[in-house]
Amino acid sequence: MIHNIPYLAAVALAIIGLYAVLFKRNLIKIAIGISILESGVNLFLITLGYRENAVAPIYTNLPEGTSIPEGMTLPVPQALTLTSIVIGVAVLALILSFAVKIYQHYGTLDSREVRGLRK
Amino acid sequence: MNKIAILMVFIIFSCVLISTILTLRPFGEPKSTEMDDYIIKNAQNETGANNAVTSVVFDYRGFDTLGEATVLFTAVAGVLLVLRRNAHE
Amino acid sequence: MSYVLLHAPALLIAIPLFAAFLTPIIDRFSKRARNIFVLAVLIIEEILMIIFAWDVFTNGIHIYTMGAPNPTSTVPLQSAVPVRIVLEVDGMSAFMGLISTTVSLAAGFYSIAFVRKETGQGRYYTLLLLMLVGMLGMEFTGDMFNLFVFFEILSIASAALVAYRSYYGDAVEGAFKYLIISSIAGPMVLFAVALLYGEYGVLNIAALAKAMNSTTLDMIALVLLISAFAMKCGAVPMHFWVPDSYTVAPASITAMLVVASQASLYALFRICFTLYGNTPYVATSGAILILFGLLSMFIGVTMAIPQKDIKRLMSYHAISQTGYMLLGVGAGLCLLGNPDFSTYGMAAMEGGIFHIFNHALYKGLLFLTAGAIFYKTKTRNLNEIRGLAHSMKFTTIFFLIGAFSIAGLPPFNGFASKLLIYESVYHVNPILSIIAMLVSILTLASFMKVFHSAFMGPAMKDVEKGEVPKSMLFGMIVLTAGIILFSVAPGWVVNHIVHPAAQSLANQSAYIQAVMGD
Amino acid sequence: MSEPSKIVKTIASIIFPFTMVFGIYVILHGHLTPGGGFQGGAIVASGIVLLLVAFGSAEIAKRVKESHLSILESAGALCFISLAFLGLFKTFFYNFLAGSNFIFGRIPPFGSNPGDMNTGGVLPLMNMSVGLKVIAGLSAIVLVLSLFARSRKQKKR
Repeated sequence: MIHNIPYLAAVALAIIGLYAVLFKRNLIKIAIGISILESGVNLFLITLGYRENAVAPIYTNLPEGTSIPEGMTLPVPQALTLTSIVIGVAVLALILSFAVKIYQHYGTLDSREVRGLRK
Repeated sequence: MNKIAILMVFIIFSCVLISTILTLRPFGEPKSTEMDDYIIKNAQNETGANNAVTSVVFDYRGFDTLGEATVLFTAVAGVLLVLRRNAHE
Repeated sequence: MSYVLLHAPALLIAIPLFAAFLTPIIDRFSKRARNIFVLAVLIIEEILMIIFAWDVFTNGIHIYTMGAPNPTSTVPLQSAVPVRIVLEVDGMSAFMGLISTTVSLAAGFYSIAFVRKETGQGRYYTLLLLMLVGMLGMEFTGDMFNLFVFFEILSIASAALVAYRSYYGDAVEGAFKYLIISSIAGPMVLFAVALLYGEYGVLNIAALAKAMNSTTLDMIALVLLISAFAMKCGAVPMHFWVPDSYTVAPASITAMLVVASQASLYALFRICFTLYGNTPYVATSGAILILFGLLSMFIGVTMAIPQKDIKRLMSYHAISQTGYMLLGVGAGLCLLGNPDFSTYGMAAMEGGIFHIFNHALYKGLLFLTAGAIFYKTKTRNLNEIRGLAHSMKFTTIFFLIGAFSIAGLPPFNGFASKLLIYESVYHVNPILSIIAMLVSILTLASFMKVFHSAFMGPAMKDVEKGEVPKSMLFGMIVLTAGIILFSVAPGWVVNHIVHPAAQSLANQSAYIQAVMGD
Repeated sequence: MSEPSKIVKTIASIIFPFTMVFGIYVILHGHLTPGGGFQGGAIVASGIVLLLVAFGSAEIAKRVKESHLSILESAGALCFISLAFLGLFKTFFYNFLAGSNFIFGRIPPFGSNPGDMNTGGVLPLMNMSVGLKVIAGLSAIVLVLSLFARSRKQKKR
């Protein structure tokens, strides 16, 4: 069980994020929830790429005696995580700009009071 | 009623996510690493870069990075569109 | 020509992307040049797509490996699995690409007049092109993570465009809902991709499908993928965002959103048929799709009947029509590998897949006519609109064609695809077929109500006479021409376009073989 | 909101050049050391955000227009996709500079080496264009959001 703690952390983050998205009423808190959900998934992705006692897959000044490729962590999950982090930033920026605009129109960030669609 | 449905969805998804970590392989011991090993071994002579991660980002999976740059471009265009100043009001 | 065809999968995605990056710069110099540029790009896309799709339908799967010395060398010499991103265009992908480019072309023409008075048009056209990029990327890619990236491009571009008229509060609200749904679906897809990567160490769909050995983790990934994509295509338990965001978007964007939902539908089918094609979950996921389909059909149409807002009504019908596609293709999925498949399973899939194209055409057309009504009357409330047939003759005709087609009246293309679904689904369970017919009748009733209240009666007083501008009419003509073409020769279309698509979706081994060899 | 104090402004203007240099270093050495276009671009953009916080968005908006940033971003994206198009004589995204002995065209010796700037083929060029794009894009987002919040506050008054 102890060896699965990094996965546990990632999944816990994802569940916390999901909770915030589903149950919080404040639009900014929903945005925070989505950000946490994404961090959880990103953490999960990067933990999949770790090899025990391995170094980063970079040849510049590589420590002597590193076995190639067993002594290096997997490069692909790191690239994927970079991509998904940037996507997360983009989504977050757009959500926040929507929230700002909604606040301008309705004067509130409470999703129960934002009901222009259900007149 | 609605709240109970949301709670059910939340509980189901939490259970699904937790059940993954119980069945997943141990941390730090990847199962099949053929693609990554190929990249580590060949990144230097195929792309000429010392950093295998950069060679994945811009060469082996360069199309993903183009997509990622596009996502950022889209978000900037979206933010500037939504918050444009002289949208007639 | 063969050079272009060889590189067509990459070019079809890269050309609109390049154009999207260039549009803000052209916009600074001349608005007119920008419009011409965008339309030219959309027309080039359409022509290239038709040529390319024809090649795919006749010659089979196209493979394109990004960045390899040779487009067809998917697997490097010292490796047993694909390392680079592979675009894989089979009949189904080409079919969906044809839909996306056609509707984008119509929406592009329509937009010229429709958004003429708004600000921020440069970014509007940029995002329109980016939506096309996202759809084509989702449809052509053969890589799970790449699918996720294009899925996010599509979601972000659509959400920003739904909020285009940001001076209305409800537009931003609908866009917010849409974006929240996509940003829950996105991490779910990513989590599933991560699970698959952790299990098999590859991201290519064909390589994953070959290595798939049906563990618990695969099942969890399947559950996450199905729920995420069903959420994004507007199937019923997760449909609540559809009416909200379809209603508030500009009409041309709503037509695009219909196709965007269908891109998610394509991803759903691709995952069920190709990625999980030889696992024991096939029949179960087929049953789930049928269930989603039935619920969507029935709840969509019952919610549509009491609506007063014309676009809201049409969006509920969009949910209901999505149900037909899920029903048809789900029935095919249920029977996959069965001896019955070749008799009526294939017919069910052809019906479902044909319905995708028909739905894109007539629902797009209906949303564009709703936009034309809004353009003239400045309202979407059916109680206030009346007597438009007096001044808007062409729009009336287009609306009638769309309404007859969606209701499945005999000469129109909607009938052809619905008949295929009725006949074949009847063999699975007669009740399915009866419900499908009932929904069709309710749809007809609902649209007759709309026609009667919006186009009949005395003319409205405070509405200027005359038809909508030419570019809007031309956008509608593009879609009407498609409907008429499909209505005149449904047999030819089914044999030459729909059948190759259904065949390639059902044929998992050919998809795997194209990438992995032997 | 009151004006930030002189200490904040002074420290920000001292730190800003260092942030820029560090960010540009991360961008340029993306193919040799950890980092790359996105990471370096984010560092430089955070430097710009620091200025925005210290001097206020109105002061910055006088010097940098969001439309200029938008053009800069388009230019970065166009450079990136053009580099991908240039490989089209073989395939889209083909690394045509690697091993050509032209600029950035050298191949490093296999295994551990001290690192050579002149390697990596199109990778350093792509890093630079993506870096440009990310700097412009992130700054534009923050600038527009802060300007919008500011204009709202003035309207209320």
